[in-house]
Amino acid sequence: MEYVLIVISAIFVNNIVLSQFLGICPFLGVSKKISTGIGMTGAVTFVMVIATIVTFFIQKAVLEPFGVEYLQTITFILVIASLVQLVEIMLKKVSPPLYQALGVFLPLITTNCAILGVAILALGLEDTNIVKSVVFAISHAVGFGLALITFSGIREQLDLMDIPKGMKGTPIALVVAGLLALAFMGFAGIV
Amino acid sequence: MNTLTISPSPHVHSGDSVKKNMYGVVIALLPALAASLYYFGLGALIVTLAAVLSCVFFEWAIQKFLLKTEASILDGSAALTGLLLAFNMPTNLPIWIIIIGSLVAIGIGKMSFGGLGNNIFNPALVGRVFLLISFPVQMTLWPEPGKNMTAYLDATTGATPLSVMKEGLANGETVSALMDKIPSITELFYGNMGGSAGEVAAVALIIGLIYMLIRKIITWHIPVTVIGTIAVFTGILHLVNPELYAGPLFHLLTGGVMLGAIFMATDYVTSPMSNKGMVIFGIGIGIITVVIRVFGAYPEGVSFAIIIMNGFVPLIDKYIKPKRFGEVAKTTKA
Amino acid sequence: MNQWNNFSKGFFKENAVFTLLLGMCPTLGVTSSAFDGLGMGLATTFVLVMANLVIAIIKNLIPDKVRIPAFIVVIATFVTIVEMTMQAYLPDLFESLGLFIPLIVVNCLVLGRAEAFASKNNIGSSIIDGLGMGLGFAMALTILGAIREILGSGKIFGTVVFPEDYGMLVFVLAPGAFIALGYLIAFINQVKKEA
Amino acid sequence: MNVVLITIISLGALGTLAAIILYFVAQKFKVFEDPRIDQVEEALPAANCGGCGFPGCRAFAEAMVKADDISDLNCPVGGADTMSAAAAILGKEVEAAAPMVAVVRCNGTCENRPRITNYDGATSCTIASSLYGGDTGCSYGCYGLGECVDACAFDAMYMDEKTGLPVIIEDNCVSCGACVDACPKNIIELRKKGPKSRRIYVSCVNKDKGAPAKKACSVACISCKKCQKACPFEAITIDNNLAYIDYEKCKLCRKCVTECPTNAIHELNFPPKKPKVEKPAPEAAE
Amino acid sequence: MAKTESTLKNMVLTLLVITGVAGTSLGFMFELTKGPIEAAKKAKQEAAIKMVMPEFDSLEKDTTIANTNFFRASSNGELVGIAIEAVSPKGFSGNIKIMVGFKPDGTIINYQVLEHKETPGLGTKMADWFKTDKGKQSILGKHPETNKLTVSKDGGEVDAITAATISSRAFLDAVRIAYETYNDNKSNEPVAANTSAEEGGTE
Amino acid sequence: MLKTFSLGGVHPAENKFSAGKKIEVLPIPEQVSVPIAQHIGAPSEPVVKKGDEVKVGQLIAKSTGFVSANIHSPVSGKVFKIDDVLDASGYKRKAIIIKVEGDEWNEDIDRSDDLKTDITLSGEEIVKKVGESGIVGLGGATFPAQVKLSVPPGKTCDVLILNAVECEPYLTADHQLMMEKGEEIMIGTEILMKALKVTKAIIGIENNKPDAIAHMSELAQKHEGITVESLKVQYPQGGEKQLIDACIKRQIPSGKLPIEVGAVVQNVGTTFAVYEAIQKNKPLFERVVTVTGKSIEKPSNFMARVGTPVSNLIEAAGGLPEDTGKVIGGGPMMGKALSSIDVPITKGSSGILIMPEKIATRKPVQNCIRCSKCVSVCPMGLSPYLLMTVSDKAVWDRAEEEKIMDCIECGSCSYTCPSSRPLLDYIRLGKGKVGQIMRSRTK
Ligand SMILES: Cc1cc2nc3c(=O)[nH]c(=O)nc-3n(C[C@H](O)[C@H](O)[C@H](O)COP(=O)(O)O)c2cc1C
Ligand SMILES: Cc1cc2nc3c(=O)[nH]c(=O)nc-3n(C[C@H](O)[C@H](O)[C@H](O)COP(=O)(O)O)c2cc1C
Ligand SMILES: Cc1cc2nc3c(=O)[nH]c(=O)nc-3n(C[C@H](O)[C@H](O)[C@H](O)COP(=O)(O)O)c2cc1C
Ligand SMILES: Cc1cc2nc3c(=O)[nH]c(=O)nc-3n(C[C@H](O)[C@H](O)[C@H](O)CO)c2cc1C
Ligand code: SF4
Ligand code: SF4
Ligand code: SF4
Ligand code: SF4
Ligand code: FES
Repeated sequence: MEYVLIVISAIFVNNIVLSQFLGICPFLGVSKKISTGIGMTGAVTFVMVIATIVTFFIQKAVLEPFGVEYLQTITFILVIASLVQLVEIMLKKVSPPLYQALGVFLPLITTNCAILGVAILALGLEDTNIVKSVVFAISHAVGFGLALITFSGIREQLDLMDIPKGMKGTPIALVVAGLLALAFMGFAGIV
Repeated sequence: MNTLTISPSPHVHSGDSVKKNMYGVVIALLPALAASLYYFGLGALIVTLAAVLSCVFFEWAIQKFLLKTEASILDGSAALTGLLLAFNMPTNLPIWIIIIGSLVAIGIGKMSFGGLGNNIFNPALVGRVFLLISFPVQMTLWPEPGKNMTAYLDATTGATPLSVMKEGLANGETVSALMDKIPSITELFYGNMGGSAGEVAAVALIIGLIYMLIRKIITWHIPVTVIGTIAVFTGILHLVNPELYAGPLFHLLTGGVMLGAIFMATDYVTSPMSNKGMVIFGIGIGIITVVIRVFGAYPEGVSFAIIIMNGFVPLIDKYIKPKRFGEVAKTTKA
Repeated sequence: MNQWNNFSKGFFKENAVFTLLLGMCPTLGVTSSAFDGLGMGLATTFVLVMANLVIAIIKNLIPDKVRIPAFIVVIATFVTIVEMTMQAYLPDLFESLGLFIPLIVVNCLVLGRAEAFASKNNIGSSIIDGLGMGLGFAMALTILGAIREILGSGKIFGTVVFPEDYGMLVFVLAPGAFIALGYLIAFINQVKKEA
Repeated sequence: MNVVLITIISLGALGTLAAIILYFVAQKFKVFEDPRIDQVEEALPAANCGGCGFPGCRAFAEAMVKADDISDLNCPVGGADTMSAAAAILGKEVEAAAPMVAVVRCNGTCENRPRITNYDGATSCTIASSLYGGDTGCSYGCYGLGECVDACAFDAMYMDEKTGLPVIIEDNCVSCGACVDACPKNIIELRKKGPKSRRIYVSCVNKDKGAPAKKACSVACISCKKCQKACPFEAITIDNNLAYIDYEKCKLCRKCVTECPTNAIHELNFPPKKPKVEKPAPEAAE
Repeated sequence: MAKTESTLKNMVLTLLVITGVAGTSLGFMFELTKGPIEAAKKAKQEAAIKMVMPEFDSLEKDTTIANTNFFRASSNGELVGIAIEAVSPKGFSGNIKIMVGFKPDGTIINYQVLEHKETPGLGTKMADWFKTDKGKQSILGKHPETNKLTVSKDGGEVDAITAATISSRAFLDAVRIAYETYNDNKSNEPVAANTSAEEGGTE
Repeated sequence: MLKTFSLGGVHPAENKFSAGKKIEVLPIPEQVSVPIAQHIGAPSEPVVKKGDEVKVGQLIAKSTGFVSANIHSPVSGKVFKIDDVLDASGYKRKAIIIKVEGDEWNEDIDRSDDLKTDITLSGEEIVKKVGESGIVGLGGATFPAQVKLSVPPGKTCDVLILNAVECEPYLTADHQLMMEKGEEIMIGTEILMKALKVTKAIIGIENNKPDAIAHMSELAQKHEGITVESLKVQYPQGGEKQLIDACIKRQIPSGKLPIEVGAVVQNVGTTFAVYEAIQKNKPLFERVVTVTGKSIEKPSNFMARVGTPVSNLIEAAGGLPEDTGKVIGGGPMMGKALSSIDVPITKGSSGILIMPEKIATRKPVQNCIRCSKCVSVCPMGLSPYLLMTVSDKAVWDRAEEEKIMDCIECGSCSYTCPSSRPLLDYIRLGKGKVGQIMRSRTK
């Protein structure tokens, strides 16, 4: 049950983009087409889960035992940055098609607040453990994907419509995001 | 010789028009308006007029001064948005809030996207949800039906059956005990309960539905699937634990289910294009409505459910296509 | 490059928020009041300037393959310094900015400037660029914060303008952030076109 | 001091670890990608208009990097400057392509060409052209529905309300050719921008014989061949009842202009003609 | 400007140096701010205590009670108030942590909201709501034994924050917990010596 | 329940003013201009030259390929010139212009009215003869008939369907033809059945022609294998794919021809022409043309020679009314607006419709309100609103994905749209572009 709540909370109630304001840049940046939205979701899920696992162990094995929790930010981001680069280099070689699909998004991920945010938030869970953290990370990635893909669907449709000149592009995208967030507030209080 | 006109075929037209459809819906809403006046009196009148007039005004003003396009307020869609917005608000709402709601509905919900036909979210519901979150106090004070017909702002207020149910269940009371605190099912059917202006009288709304179906303004897909899904879902919950979950009739007749399913989910602009898509859309609305009502913080979830599903419409339209001619035989793709 | 241009571009022409759309998370997340926006903006400015400075100094010493990790360590260091300082001396602000302080690290703006500007330019320009960009960012956040504060709760920098009951709560919450920014950008685009 | 030490050690260790891992992975998974593609792309105008014949600037950049001989490749938007900049990156040479500009070869204004039918379909020249030859007796001329204007991504065209014909704003035109492709009637042509942007062209595409052509439109080319005879450089050919001036051969002497009985030959950017003074000089040098 | 090449030695060295420098400066910074951070935290708690208590000259933390902070304040050796931290998990979005000050007889002196994640504009109003003397809002001066401190919707005598019944319930739930803690422990008396506020403040 | 097709459809006002009007033989004009491109496929090649004397029924232009058709002189007289004239396409195209002198027919044409029932030719000979006689589909598409009759190897045909639906409002040519030439059509059907080697033929007639249904059913009893199917009045019942779907419940897959499901569809007019060609040796040079309209004096059905100017027909029907706004060649749903009434009648002209100015002009276009009415009426199950948008914005790959090429251009979508959007205009545009792209890809 606890896991179910984590999942629902992460996807709907506390959606990482629409209510926690994390990962907004890619949300706005790579949502012009559904296909890129899907690619980005894949890349984010991948990195988010791995990053959460690695940072979990760093926290538990290094930072906490030595009492240097204040290094959280710097160590986590170092790990994430290296990880992203690692994945990028490897993917390019191992699976060029996958790299074609995800590659362009990877560099963006380093500076995606959602990854670092989720890694830090995962440690704040009650009685946290590794399984819970992973579930937490996956659910947030799904929530990110849900928001991103829905949003890119809307934007694809808006592309075919005649939006007033002043609102074209970013402004209307932000308004749509706002209305989407407004809609998602309906899920408030479920968990 | 006459100057001949040249245009591509077809050379005839059905004569259907946007106006006809919009005013058709307005006519279908008249029974509900009558019921509203009957139950809430003056307040209903003021709220309806304020919303309709300000919606039409904002549409005109925005088109004229901001977009600098030809004004199209005569097509009736802005008036309809106003009417439906009014139907979604308590009848003792201060006028300044109604005006904000209309501005949001028309300005943010509709004109920002380029006006009729371009908006992603149902404008009236954007207005309503915006108000609900902005002014939770005013938006959840419900005048009691049949009382203080001539009072407007200082009407006596009561609770809606849904909020009685939500509160009661939160305090550990049982469904059967709570059912005694609310009007009987027949009364609910005729609309004798607290609630938004236009949502109370199920019977009036159903008359509107029949009218729209006969005039072919809408098809059955969305209303039937929304209502059906809610009935089935709440039915199952009720069977699982009748004391914790109220039955389907209660859920169908209270709150905005009827108004939403018949008039708001069916909004052309914000609903899917294919029949299959509409069915999915309707089921989605049904499920989300029940989830919010039963598990969420809000006693009522129809508005949220509809605008959430509005957000999914582009995806539905992209992936759910109408049945194509010759598709059956096309299993082996050439 | 003309240093004044270099400095002023961050306010309008290349404003991080309004035109480059960088650093959107803090832009939306911590602007429920003008004061929070200003605080966040200044914290970011500090990091931006310091990071630009250091990176401009060491840019040639860093091998390509570890460029990003190295830059990020530099940035993270300053972020952590800000974090600790704020915690010590401005605990209230620290609390209301919450998670977004460590997240300055991943603010695309900071790394973006480091990559795009500081790693190619000299120290002086880099500092000015950082300062301009940072203050532009702070300005944007403050404006957005002020708009949201006034619409949402009738206050500006905590001063009551009209009674709170007339405020539109949405603007304090997530949806209002997006919507307010959307129209703000539309407005600025319009002004820019006419200018 | 303890904390400081731990900090340094743990951070240092992490950094070293990251560096080592990154190094080995980078070694093992090395892939080569031509960095010049990026550089060339950066040099291009990023208009992604397709005027070069490739789907977007990046594709063009790739093509440039791959091609041994880039003489047939040209970015009309960026013009010679861009091309030489891009070529410099690749260490190749370009010949400067002659600057071109679009011209509308129809002068069938409402006055010159009486309307005999009335079009009531969608505003698209292609749609109209699938229906009929046009509102006038000339089935070659412009529909005036502005498909070319819509196609122009550089604001270099507009529809003249009075004449019902498109007009090209020379200064904006980058000769991308989008309008040429858009026009279903092949009315628009890219022509060499002569010296001082001067040019002469036959502003008609009517291939009917003289009489019906003239009947349909008072400024039609009636293939009287006078211009052909007048041209000292054999720049004018007459094919299918229509005169055409080859811009490679034309020396802008303007002899043909005065010859044309229907004023179908247009000249652009010449100084106003002094009445009746004939200039024998082949080059309009001034 | 020759860039350093990406050889193993260079890479490791660069990162090592950078992290080293970063570590050193951070370490010192940490040492530097450690004190002020603690002080800031303590100041906050003290401010809260002062807020919910009458004038006092000595404060003592009862360390025998697990899981919560429990302070006794006395003036001139006489117990004047008890401040108790309590957490209710029933908030709209997560825990609500408050500090309540009781008179020795159990009457509520004042309260302070310490931590919560409630919605701005709704739940956040609890910071002042229950102190405001308007309608039946205020709980100050009430006694949980004699006054029914639940929201009026649930039959109590406190007006809930408009449109934030959930937060109000949670808040009152926390008050109840605080009172129970008070009840369970008030007898642990007597308190003693003149521990100064500074010393007793934190662990 | 009457049979009908499975998706979409509309029901425009029928307005069959000329129903029941006897087919009148139109007087021969003084001059005819016979376009050399009257059919789908390659234009024919003239075999006469200026000054040649021709007789009625004499070959004047030769088929130039498999998908092409012979053209025979509709009149006797002298070839005046071969020149570009404005035709129904709205463009000037090559035509053979003949000055009429008398009415002298080729001797081998049997001009008697006798019914000739026995079919002496073999299947192959029939197909050949149909080709020689220049018969093209008279249902509107003018597709050379012998091509349809030559079933490609590997495919089999098991049923012939006669298209007697006449689902276009106003038009009554096929209806009247059935009433007057029912017997001939029956024999024509048998000829086609023999050519196709099938034993079954279905005549599909819309239910708004009860007299024709009764008449044809009665006649059909005497002919083995022929049945009459009465169909619901629903446009486009006469669309080939819809008709096959309605009659035998088989749907032609996207991009395929009727033969894929074992059916061949011919119009009743075509069938009559086949009868005349095979039994009477008379090539196709005249046809029934309905001249009709709300304000026309005398809505009529004429038997007119190909090449006759449209103005002659209009004159014969009482002249061009004052309020004329549009003259349409064909019906109101699929017909083509003519830019001049001097254009000649061709083999494909099933009707001339005169529309008053008031209804001829379109209403102003409004935004699409996504009412999905166009989707629900599209008989091909397409999304017209989307096809229009992607065509307008030139997103060709999306248009192809959305199967724009499946559109049969029936116009139901434009007819229905409450926002009066010119859906089909743009879809045609898109079809043209996508078709080009697809062809260039296969190259
Ligand atoms: C975005 C959002 C935030 C909310 N925040 C709170 C909150 O902070 N505290 C609260 O008690 N209820 C909150 N609610 C719940 C509703 O306001 C709910 O109607 C209310 O708690 C119960 O209604 P009542 O107080 O009018 O009886 C929130 C709802 C939403 C959608
Ligand atoms: C929308 C549509 C409607 C049609 N309606 C008719 C019709 O009413 N009668 C008819 O004979 N052909 C009609 N056709 C043409 C038929 O599809 C088909 O081409 C014809 O029946 C084939 O016979 P033919 O080759 O003998 O003309 C229609 C076509 C379309 C696309
Ligand atoms: C390129 C092409 C090839 C065709 N080939 C055949 C064929 O082999 N057999 C056949 O029965 N019909 C064939 N047809 C005819 C079509 O099936 C159809 O009858 C004709 O296009 C007119 O139909 P419509 O009026 O419904 O559009 C062909 C049509 C086209 C355009
Ligand atoms: C059946 C039907 C239902 C409608 N429902 C709504 C509605 O719920 N809210 C609304 O603002 N407009 C509604 N409209 C009006 C119109 O579609 C609306 O103003 C557009 O969404 C604005 O672009 C409806 C129209 C029709 C025909
Ligand atoms: S006028 Fe034609 S050639 Fe010139 S820029 Fe515009 S589209 Fe391109
Ligand atoms: S030039 Fe061609 S494309 Fe342009 S308006 Fe004329 S016909 Fe249309
Ligand atoms: S014209 Fe094409 S898209 Fe429109 S209804 Fe007919 S088949 Fe469908
Ligand atoms: S019928 Fe017209 S308004 Fe309705 S969906 Fe189709 S195009 Fe849009
Ligand atoms: S600031 Fe860019 S993703 Fe958060």
